[in-house]
Amino acid sequence: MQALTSRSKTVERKPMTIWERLYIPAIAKGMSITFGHIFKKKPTINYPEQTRPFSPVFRGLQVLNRDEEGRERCTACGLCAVACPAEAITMEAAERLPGEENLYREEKYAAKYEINMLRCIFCGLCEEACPKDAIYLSETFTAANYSRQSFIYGKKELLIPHPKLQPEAYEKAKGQRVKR
Amino acid sequence: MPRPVRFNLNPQKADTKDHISMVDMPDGYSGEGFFATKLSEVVGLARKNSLWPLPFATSCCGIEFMATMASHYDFARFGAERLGFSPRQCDLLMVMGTIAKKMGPIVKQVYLQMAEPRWVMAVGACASSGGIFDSYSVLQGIDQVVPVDVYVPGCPPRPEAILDGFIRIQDLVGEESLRRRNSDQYKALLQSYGIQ
Amino acid sequence: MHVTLLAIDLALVIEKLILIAVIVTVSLLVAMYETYAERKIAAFIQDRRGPNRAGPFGILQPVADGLKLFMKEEIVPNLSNKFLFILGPGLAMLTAMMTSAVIPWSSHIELFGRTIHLQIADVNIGILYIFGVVSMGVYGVMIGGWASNNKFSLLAAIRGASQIISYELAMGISLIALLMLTQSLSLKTIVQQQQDGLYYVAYQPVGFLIFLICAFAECNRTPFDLSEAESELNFGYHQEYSSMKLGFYLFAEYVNMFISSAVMATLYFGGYDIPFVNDAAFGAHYGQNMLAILQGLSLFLKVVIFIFFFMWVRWTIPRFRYDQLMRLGWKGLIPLSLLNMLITGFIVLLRQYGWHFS
Amino acid sequence: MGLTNETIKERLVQKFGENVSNFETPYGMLTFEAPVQENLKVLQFLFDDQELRFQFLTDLTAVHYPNQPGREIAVVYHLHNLIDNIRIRFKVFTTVEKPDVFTATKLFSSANWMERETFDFYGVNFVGHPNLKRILNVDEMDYFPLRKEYPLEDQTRIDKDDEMFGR
Amino acid sequence: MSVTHFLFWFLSIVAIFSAIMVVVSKNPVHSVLWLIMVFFTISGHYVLLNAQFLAIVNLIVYAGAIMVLFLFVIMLMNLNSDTEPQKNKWLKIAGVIGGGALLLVLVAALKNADTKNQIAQTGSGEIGLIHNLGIVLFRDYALPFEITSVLFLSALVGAIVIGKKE
Amino acid sequence: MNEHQMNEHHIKLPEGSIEKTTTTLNLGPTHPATHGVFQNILELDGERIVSAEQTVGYIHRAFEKIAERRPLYQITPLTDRLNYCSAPINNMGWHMTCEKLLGVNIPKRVDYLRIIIMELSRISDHLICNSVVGVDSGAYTGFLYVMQYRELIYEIYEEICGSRLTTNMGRIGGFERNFNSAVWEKLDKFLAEYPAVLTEFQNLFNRNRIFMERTMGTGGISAERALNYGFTGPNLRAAGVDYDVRVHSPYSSYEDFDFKVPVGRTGDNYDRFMVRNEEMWQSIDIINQAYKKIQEFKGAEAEVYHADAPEYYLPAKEDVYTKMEALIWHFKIVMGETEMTPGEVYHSVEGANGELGFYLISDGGRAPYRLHFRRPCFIYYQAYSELTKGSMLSDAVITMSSLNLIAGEMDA
Amino acid sequence: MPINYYIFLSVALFCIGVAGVLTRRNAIIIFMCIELMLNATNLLLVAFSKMHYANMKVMNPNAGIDGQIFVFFIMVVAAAEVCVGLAIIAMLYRNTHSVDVNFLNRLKH
Repeated sequence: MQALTSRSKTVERKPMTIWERLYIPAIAKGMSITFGHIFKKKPTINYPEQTRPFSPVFRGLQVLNRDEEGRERCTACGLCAVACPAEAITMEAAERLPGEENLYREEKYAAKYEINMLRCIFCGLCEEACPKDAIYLSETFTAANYSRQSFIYGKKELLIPHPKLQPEAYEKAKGQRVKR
Repeated sequence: MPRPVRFNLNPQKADTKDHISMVDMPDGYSGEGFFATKLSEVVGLARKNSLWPLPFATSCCGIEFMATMASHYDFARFGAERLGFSPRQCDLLMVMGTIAKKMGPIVKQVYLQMAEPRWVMAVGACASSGGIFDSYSVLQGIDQVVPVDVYVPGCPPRPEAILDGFIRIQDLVGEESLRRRNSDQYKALLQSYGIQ
Repeated sequence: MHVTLLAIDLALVIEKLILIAVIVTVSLLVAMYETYAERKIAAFIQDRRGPNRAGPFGILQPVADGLKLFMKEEIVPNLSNKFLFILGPGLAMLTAMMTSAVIPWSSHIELFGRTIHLQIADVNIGILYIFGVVSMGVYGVMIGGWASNNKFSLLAAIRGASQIISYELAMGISLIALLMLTQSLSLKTIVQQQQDGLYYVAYQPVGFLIFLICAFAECNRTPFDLSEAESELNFGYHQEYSSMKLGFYLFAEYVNMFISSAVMATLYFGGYDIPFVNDAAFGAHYGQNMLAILQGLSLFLKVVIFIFFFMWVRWTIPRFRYDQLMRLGWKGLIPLSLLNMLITGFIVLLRQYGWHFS
Repeated sequence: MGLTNETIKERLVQKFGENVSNFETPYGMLTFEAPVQENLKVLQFLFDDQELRFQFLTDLTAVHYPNQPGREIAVVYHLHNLIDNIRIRFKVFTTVEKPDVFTATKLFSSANWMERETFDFYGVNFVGHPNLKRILNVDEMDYFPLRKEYPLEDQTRIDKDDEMFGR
Repeated sequence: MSVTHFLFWFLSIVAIFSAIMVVVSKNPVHSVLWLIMVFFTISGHYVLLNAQFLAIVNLIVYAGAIMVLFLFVIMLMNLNSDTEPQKNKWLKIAGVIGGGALLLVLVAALKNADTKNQIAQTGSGEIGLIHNLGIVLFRDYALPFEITSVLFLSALVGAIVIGKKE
Repeated sequence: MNEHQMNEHHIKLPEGSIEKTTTTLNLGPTHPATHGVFQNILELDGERIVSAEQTVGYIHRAFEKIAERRPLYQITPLTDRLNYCSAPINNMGWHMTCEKLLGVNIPKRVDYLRIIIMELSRISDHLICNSVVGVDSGAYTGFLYVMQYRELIYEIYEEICGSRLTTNMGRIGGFERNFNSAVWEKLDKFLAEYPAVLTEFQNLFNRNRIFMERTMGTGGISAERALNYGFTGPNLRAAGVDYDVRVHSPYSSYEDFDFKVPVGRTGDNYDRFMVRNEEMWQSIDIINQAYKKIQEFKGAEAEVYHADAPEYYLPAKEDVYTKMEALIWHFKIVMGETEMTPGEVYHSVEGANGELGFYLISDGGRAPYRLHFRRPCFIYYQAYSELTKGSMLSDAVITMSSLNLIAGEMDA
Repeated sequence: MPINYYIFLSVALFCIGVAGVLTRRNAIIIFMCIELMLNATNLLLVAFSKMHYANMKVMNPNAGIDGQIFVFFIMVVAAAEVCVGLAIIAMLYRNTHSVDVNFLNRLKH
């Protein structure tokens, strides 16, 4: 086959020298490499006790957002459900009744909002699709569990702590952001 | 866009009580008795620290499992070493990745060849539920062919999530009574999958 | 000096029985902790931490494994020959343990007015005995692999058997060269000969190397682990085994490793001799029992070093292919050991005729 | 680079005349079609011709156009001339009732599995193929899943109505 | 009964039983294993007779090498009890009777031989030890020893030539 | 059964039938050597392979059918799962295909950012492949050494897109966010530390006689056969053909970079191994060049991370909340109702194991009319039986891993 | 031990071997029975050598050693014989797919 480009570079393929045919040198070299590693610092993370910081943009468990006054931001427009490639999101919209203005930010809200965490592929498209800053993915992964039912996360599991009513939990959920 | 909070504080708590139904006490007896309970506990402790996994890794999750085994996460810390592809020798079937309909019978076959006690962990969206692949060729969750003990969501789950699922399995193993595998519920469970 | 096998003396029987029990227990314990060491060394070599959750630093890991294996379901495949299937691991374990009989674990201790030799049997054919038992070791692999009624197992059994037989030859010939120097087959004598002068490894470096390589092959360790190559044959001959039968196979491998390390230490590295110390003088000063304990520890240390070496090699180099393995055995090691034997014989002859080096 | 889309077109027309038609160059790639019986002749010509030398089969697939009666299934070949570095696309159309196309396995070993895949998906019957059977799907499957009339999901599925919601 | 006697009887009974099992086992692999058992017991007898070198060589050569070869061949041919060729029942009985008759004749012939007071010395005697055997072997029997190596070589060549595929 | 019949039974065998002298060995689908899921039915004569028959499709997931139901931006999760070892290359390839169809012009800086990502994922893919060759030849340790540095690559991905393996990275028109300082720091760390590790890895294997003998002369293929079998990528280059999509049809400004195309001579496992190693070195080189070029951008240009294509690229979140026009675009894009150009387009990128092609037919609808992936693995795996014929069982295992077969890509 | 014991044991083993040769049709088993017979002889030889030794040791410390040397040579011959014999059986098996001696008697087929 003729050369197609002028950039080719043939890789090394020397025949073995007599020295190399003895097996010993390469083995000794390899063994010195592996022996050196015994004394190296181990990069292992002792997982349950130690954790590794996730990146600030990590796409983990979904969270439903509230605004500063603790009202749910979701208006049940359905864009997240449309954008979801796994079709894992379902919601039922409801009209806000008078007197619920402190609960919901817009006139419409999601009466039921469920994400099937087993279907979800954590692609982040729902977060991108949301025009109301109502859903985003947090820096934590979804915990494993024993039954399929427990993976249907409803509003109870998804909503963040109320900034006014549960300030400590809210602060905790904010976490200590490491300055980069 | 910065996120207002980083972690959700009310995720589902996994409780082994949801899963294992302990053998009901027979009438007139008060449980397994002290010695048997202690034995159960010790054996549970031994088993949970020596779960040899059979990685049934078909796709992406298998690559993430490699990361779990590798130096950064070191699966071996939990005693889960000696990955074997021989079902006879393994305790934990870790199904990682999409199981197509063509593959389904093979998963079942592998499960059947495993020696009791055996556990199954469905890692990743595809193995647990089919994930995005709601198509003509993909099995929608391996629990259609084998009973699953722990589901690990994520596509693929991070190594931390796989380890988390593994710890859930360990909890389960540690609490399991020695009698469970002979109980009628367990037999009924297997029966529902057409096993035995 | 040889102890007649049939001179029955009740105290001697009890003494030997206790010794056997102790040695078997120690071998099993060592094998148990070899599994732990294997995991830990692998972990350290691979920048990991290894098992650390069962007990402090994971030292209860082997116990957990053992208990789990005991409590696991026994599966005997339907089609296989049940008797042979069960016999296989038993044979493997038996032959692995039998070798320990002739190894001198230390000199003697004096207890209750008796002189107790820390060796089960000082037969004057010690090396031949080891050789005989090792040649028997192939049955565990063969029968287990065949009875599993599985093509992978069968392939592994055939690979393993032919490998062990082939490497036995080179091993034997390399030993002959050693025997020319020692002029005795008794391991105890060989150790005693090394107490004063140099270790035999200094006289027989090539022979030692060949013996070492063959020991790797006989123990089925990487790079000769073709019969249980997990990436090709999926654990090979013990693929169909579950529960404690599998445990026996795994244990047998580690016991084998322990025993062959002990043999190598005995033959080439002075056995229980404490290096750089005049043992006799030491014994005179501190008492025989103290000396015996230290000597036992010295042998143990040598064994540990060998075991570490076994593991170190395992986690470093790739394994051979079947034909390359055979080529190395037949075309590499056997001619080399023959040459070694001839040269040794030549030198021994020269020395007999009064010619000395320098 | 001497070879251009125009020269290829000229050579083809010169050789096959009316039989090659519908020349287009969408996004710079010469595309043309030929009658279904002629496909092997065209491929052979493209392969053997000293000037054209399209000796690398990049891709082979099919497309289903249910709205074009008589030309429902298009088999698309992507060919590559590695020396002059030029790609062409070549299509043949066939009917859905009798989707017989001559196999290119004699010319390209790589066509073997690609044709099997195409058969698996669209039921294109590659005449002369050494081993034309399903490759990706189970052998028992009795329809050609990528044809437009078949839905994405398996119709025999009963697990749709389990407790899993969302569909 | 001394320990020696006890061991002798034990080994003899095991030997005969195993030998019978070699003949009657349906499965060739079982036969091989029983034969190995016979070799072990015979080695035990050698040890009793203080022929230690022969005892161990018997194990190495027979149990360690020859029987492995047998096992190897059987495994390669995948012989088991199903593929075992069976002889006619009458022929079998004839075979057993033939063997038995031979036994009878030999026993009868040897019964009166003048061996009553002869004993085979067990437990002691230096001739079975490797040192003595070696000296005799390499001094008096040096030529036969060398000839055996030629025999081996020819056997090796023969086996390779026969075993080679065309 | 009388005597006569019995004799008959035994005499019958040899006369008529030619006895079978080979053994059938079923490798897979759960065999450790078939890392993903495929099955090889080997006919063995002793340890020699007489013939091999491959079965694929054990994780067929109907990508092409699913793609016909999804708007363009939702296809990225699918391409992620094609070759999951180097998901970003697939993502970028798909986005470039869409951009080609829609006629979006990409700024240079985005091109360079893409090149960094693509070369990183090429490294991570080759690294897995080569270390797995090591694992399959029995040396597990080298695998874990290099895996630590793959973890670094994953951290870089995570900083860019928030995910490790199936990244869903990039958007039509560019990236979803600019690279932050953590990315550059980690990239610096990677570039500084990785060469030493790669050298160490090579020292463990390259000149080790055991490894050389295991790989040299096994699984070889000539250039002609390789081309006929549709080999591309490192496997073709190992056979001696210097075909590289990055050089032949440069995309994403690869023409601005100076790099070599490593080729082998015999196409055997050793050549494949060496070509992959060399490609990793070249990739490091390319990343370094791209890094330099990116640092040359100044001012507003240095912040560009997506094309100016409001029809296809989602507007910034702040604008969505405040500006009506942005909200409309946002809705249109998410619902998949933007204008699609009808037409057909073939675009290929140099995937980690060959020419990864996207054949996209659009009829102007929301989703592709037809999307076909040219999946290199699928095409060259059919040569496996030819590659292994006459070699030994152990060679077959190594050949399988050195071909870098990714089941997800193969079975679509 | 009285030499009689050894004689009768050897004879018994030998006759079992003979019976085996006569009753079995599997060439390999027959071969094994021959080995059994050889071993019976070996045992007898060793016993005789020790008998000789017991009688003559005063005169000749090496009395009877020839018997053991003989056993050694028998083993050598047996090993060589097995080597060739098994090769022949394997070859016959390859050609005829049987190890049945009743079938193997037709050397041409």
